[in-house]
Amino acid sequence: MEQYVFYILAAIILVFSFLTVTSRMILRAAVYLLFVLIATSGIYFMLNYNFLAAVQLTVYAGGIAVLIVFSVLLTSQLNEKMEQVSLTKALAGGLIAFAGALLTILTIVQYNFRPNGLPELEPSPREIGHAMLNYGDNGYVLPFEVISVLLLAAMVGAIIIAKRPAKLLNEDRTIIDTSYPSDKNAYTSRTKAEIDSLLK
Amino acid sequence: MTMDFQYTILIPILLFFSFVYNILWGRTRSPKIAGLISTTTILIAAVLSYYTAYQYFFNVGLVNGSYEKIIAFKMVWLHFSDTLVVDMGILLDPISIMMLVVVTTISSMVHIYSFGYMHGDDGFARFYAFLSLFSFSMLGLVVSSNIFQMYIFWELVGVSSFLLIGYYYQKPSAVAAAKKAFIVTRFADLGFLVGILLISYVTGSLDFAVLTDPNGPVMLQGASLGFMGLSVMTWALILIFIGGAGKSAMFPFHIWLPDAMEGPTPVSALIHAATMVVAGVYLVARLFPLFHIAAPNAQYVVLAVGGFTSLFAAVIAITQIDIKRVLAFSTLSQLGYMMAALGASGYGAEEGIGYTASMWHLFTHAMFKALLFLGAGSIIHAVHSNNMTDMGGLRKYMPITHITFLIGTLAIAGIPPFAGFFSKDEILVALHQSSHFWYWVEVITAGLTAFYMFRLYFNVFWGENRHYHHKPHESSLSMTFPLMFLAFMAIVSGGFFMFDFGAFISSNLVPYDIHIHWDIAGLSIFVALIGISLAAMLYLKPSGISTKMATALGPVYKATYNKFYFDEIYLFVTHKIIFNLIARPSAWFDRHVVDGFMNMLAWITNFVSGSIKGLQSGQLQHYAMSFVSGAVALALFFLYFMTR
Amino acid sequence: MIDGIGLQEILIVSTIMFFLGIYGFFTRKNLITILMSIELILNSVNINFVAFNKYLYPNLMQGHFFSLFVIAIAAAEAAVAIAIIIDLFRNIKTIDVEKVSSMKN
Amino acid sequence: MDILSLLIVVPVLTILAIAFTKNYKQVRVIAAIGTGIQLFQSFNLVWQYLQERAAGNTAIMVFTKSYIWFEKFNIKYDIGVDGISVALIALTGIIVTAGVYASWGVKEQAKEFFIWLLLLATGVFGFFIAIDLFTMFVFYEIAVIPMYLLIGVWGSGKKEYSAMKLTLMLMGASAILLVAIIGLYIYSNPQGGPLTWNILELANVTMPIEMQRIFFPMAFVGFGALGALFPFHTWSPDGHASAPTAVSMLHAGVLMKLGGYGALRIAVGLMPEAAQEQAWFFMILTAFGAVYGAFGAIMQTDLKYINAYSSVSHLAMILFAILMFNATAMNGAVLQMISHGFITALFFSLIGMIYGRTHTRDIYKMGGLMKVMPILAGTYMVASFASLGLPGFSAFVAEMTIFVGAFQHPDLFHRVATILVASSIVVTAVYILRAAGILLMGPIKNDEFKSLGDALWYEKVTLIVLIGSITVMGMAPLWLSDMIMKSLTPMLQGFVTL
Repeated sequence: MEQYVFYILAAIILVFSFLTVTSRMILRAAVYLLFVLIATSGIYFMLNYNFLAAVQLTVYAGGIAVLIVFSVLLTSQLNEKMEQVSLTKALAGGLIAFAGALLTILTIVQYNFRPNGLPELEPSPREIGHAMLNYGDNGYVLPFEVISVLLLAAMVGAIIIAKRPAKLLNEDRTIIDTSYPSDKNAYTSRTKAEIDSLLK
Repeated sequence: MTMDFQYTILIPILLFFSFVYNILWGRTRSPKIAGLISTTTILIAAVLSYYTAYQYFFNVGLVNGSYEKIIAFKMVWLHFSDTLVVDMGILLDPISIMMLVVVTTISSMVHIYSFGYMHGDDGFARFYAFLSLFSFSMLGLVVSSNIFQMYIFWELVGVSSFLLIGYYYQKPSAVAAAKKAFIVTRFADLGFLVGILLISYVTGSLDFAVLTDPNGPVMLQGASLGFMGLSVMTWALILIFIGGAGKSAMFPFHIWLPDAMEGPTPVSALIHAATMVVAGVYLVARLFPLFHIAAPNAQYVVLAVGGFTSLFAAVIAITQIDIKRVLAFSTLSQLGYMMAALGASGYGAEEGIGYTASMWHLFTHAMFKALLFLGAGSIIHAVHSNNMTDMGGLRKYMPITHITFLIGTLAIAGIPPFAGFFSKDEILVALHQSSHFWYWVEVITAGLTAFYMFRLYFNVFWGENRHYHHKPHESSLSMTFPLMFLAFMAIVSGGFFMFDFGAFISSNLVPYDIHIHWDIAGLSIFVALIGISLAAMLYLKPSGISTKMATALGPVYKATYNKFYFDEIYLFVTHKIIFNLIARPSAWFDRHVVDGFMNMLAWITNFVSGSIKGLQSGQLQHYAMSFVSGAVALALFFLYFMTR
Repeated sequence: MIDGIGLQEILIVSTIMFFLGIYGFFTRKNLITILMSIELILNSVNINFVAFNKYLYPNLMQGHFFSLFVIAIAAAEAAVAIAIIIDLFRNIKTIDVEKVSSMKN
Repeated sequence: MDILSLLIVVPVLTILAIAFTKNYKQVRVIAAIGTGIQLFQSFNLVWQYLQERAAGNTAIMVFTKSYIWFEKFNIKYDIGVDGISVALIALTGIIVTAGVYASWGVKEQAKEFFIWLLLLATGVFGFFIAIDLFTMFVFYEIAVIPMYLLIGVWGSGKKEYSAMKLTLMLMGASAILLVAIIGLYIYSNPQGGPLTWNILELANVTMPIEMQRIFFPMAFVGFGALGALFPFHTWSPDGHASAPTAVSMLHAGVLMKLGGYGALRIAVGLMPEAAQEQAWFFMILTAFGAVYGAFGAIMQTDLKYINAYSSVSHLAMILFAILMFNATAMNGAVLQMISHGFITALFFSLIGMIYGRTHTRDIYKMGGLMKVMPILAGTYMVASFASLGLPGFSAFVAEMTIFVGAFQHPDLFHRVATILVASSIVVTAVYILRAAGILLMGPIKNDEFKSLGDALWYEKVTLIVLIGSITVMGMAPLWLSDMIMKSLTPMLQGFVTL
């Protein structure tokens, strides 16, 4: 039974992963990503890591995915299809990805994994909390603190970046060469037309 | 008896100071002062030269039957190596003393003359400065004790000549003539220089005392080594003669001299008639023992070039109408005589008559040719034209100029008792002894000389009276005095020294008696008289015969008038061949091939960097692709190739 | 442990997911979609951590905690990245990665 | 402080003083004072040197000092001078002084200009006093680098292109040179033991001939490129044409001499066997270069190009003479370095002054300048005569010494090449007189030129200093020639007897 559930989850993950990276509608891609993330949490559930699965659902599927959807809404025309990926690029990327995947899978298949066979540990949220704030063996207080500082920094950074006023919106300033003295054409290979098209 | 001649150093040095003063301060002071300083110094130099001549010939006199070579002063100027030393010295021997006298005399006269001739000219001070420079260099040249010293002053007279020809620097033709003179002589000087190098290599010495010692080892050195059938010494001397030929405007370097007449007339008299142009003759005379003993072939070259030039120039002179050019070609012709005489001379007292004759002719020629040029200057000053077609009947207006000019003309034509007769006679004697072919060439030339000189004389002073803008008048005393003085010299320098010149100058320094060979002299007088009467017939009274003859001769006349197109040939060679076929391509080659190669390297670098710059596109995805593919490739490599 | 499913199956799934993310990273032009690809990659890594922990070292918790931290970092990263993207969009009206090259030149 | 180090310290102090000035007037006064002291020091050095020799000091280098500054590779601040370097130091002192007066009119960014100029001078002085190869190389680079800025910023015409070309070619050459120097260092002690950069010690070491064959051409080309060795000379016409006056003067007058000096002292001096073996090849290049440069100059219309090509021709003679391996020719080479330094500096300063007035360097646009500016034109005439090797000026002495020396070579091929090189003096006369004739003589072509003024006081200082040097050296060359000759003798012992 569990076996089939896993296969279903795996299929969801793979199919929607594929759609995420190929869909030309950006909002759909975001939704497909959400499905992948949810399916992943399903795998965590199956592995009996319930807390992790919950975190995955709340933070990833709930937070990040929503964040992405938001930013999509802020920056993109929703009913507009993204332009077709150029064939060479798709081929090159596909080839490299395929080669990498093939190599990795071959290695995985050939490798003989040996479990250590010790009794399984089923972490309860309580134990996890203890381990998180423990500074002895199997304690993770240091990474925990580091992560909290990182989160703080990220938060501050995100706010500052997002709050910065738009620098150039008037037409006579170029987007590229604000720091150069006078002759902008001397320093950039862009034509006026290109710059204009960028400004549009 | 020895004598202290150290004071002779003053002769050139004074002039040098005069030059320095005039060039630095002359412009800002009154021009009179510049002229006075120059003239005074040259007069002092002249007096010192006469005194030296007197002391040398009469007080020191003969030692063991011959004149001594006295080194009056010597100072090391530069060490090339232990043996090759350039000295600055003063060598006194008969010919250098004679040259001292000639140069200072003519130069003094020209200095005085120029007071009148150059009066009111803008560059009066500059003119006198250059005259001083020239006199300094020329005197330095004649007293050289070292062949390299001679080369140094040789170049300096060249540059003074350049400066004086280009004196009217705003006139393009004068500038062109100056450049031409300098470059042609410089080209010839290259021969001189290479000759000096060869001599220094073969003999290891630059000192005249060593080089001209007839019993010294030098005479044998270099005889054995050969190149193209001639010994190295022969080559060296031919090259040195090329230098001399350049300065003396021998064929084929003659082209600069007629153009050099663009300079002021006193300059033509001083430099391009009397002194500088004889430097080549003097050089050959200075090295005469070497020519005669070590390289007879080279001496024959001297004879041939001299003989040919004298005839060639005389032929051209017949057709010229610019009076200064006629005189220039006659100078060429007379220089040819001197060269030919040296070429024909033997070594020794009696055999060396050609040597004596050449020097004697140098002396007399300096006097009468300076006279003729200064007379021409006087005429030009009065008429404001150089062309004899603008002149005629001037004898009435300018009596002194007329008489002195006539004396000069008679002297050059070789009519006794004027100076030219005696010296030319000795030259013909020498040629008669040596080579009949060149003897006859020179006899014909003597006739031509008489003809073209009297053509000039009759055209200017007789013939029909032209219409002048204002009435010509006799020149001032400062100009006529030198004329009279030189006319006096043109009379006495021949006959007066008649039986004495050999007593002063001979090829081996041993005095001997010379006497007139009436058989030869008679012929030359006869030929000269024919020339004169022919000229009188054609030009004394206006007649159409000469123009008829010119038209009858047609192309020959035209070719002669155009100096046989030598200028055009040279122009073709320099402009078409050297400029267009060598210089322009090499400039192009440098800019496009050599520099192009360097630019190509730069371009390749630029191109390559431009191409690889694409790799650094700044596109994250490109980097990521490279990174991942690299990682995959590495993994592949380590997993499947390293392990097996 | 999932019955009937070995470690290798899970790893294969995560590998494919990983390289799909890589493919997306290579080919996408829109910055947000690139961000999504990165999330895919991080997610696949998380699965790996968890799977290894569960199958090979069931008595330990390292993989589990690593996954937690990765999730936290991913959240932070997403926040900052989206802030940058929005700022960029406000400034130059595009989030096309090929056109955002003002650091160049 | 010893007498030699002061030669570096004074310009550095001058630079520091200039850094604290407020306007261009202060700058140039301080620069003039600094270079004045430097000039005095240079002459004093010559005097002290002659005293030292007169007192019987027969060491190869005198006033030697040695401080180690990079112990690991035994790099020392080794200084010392012999007759050759003393003469070149005097040359540098004179030209730097003249250069400062020639750039009296620089007002834009004067502070930076003089700082770079003096830094360049510092490098040159350092190069001439150093006898440690590495230290020498460092000073060499110090001298070359400011060139880029001086041309690129204060130049005219295609200045960026020229500056870049000059710098790249010289840097390329110095890269090759560095390899050769390191080669010399590595093979400096065949028996094992400590290695050395010191020229005096290296002179006593015989490098294996196979190695010499590799390193000699590198060193010769490396220095030769700076000395305008054909075909590595093409930076020079462009560079000179674009450079400001004082920079052209310093560059052609002094910096290019570094090439000849290095080729003499390092390439030929330290690797004599290979030098003799390969001389024929470089001799062809240099002999060709001498004639070719002269022909190249005939067709130029830009005054600076004429002079640059003339430099190519004259500098080729230096390298040519160095390859003759006899004392006279080498003496001539050193004399030519000095002489050409003065003459070309004079030329470039005159061209700068004329250009400053007429705003053109095309000779066909000018004419009759003699009438308008007699002093400048007269000086130009003097410079022309000096350049075409007229007696009484320095070039004559130098060229004749080269020709006479080279012609004493026993090999016929060498003598024929000498004649070829000597023939270039005729071509020189052609292009020099052509330029002078068109420029100075004839009618005045442009009415605007009639109002132009003659030389100003500071320009006269430049001209008098340079003409004085040229004529003094041209009229009384004996002491200089002998001083150099004595210093060449120890170097020549390295050669196989010819």
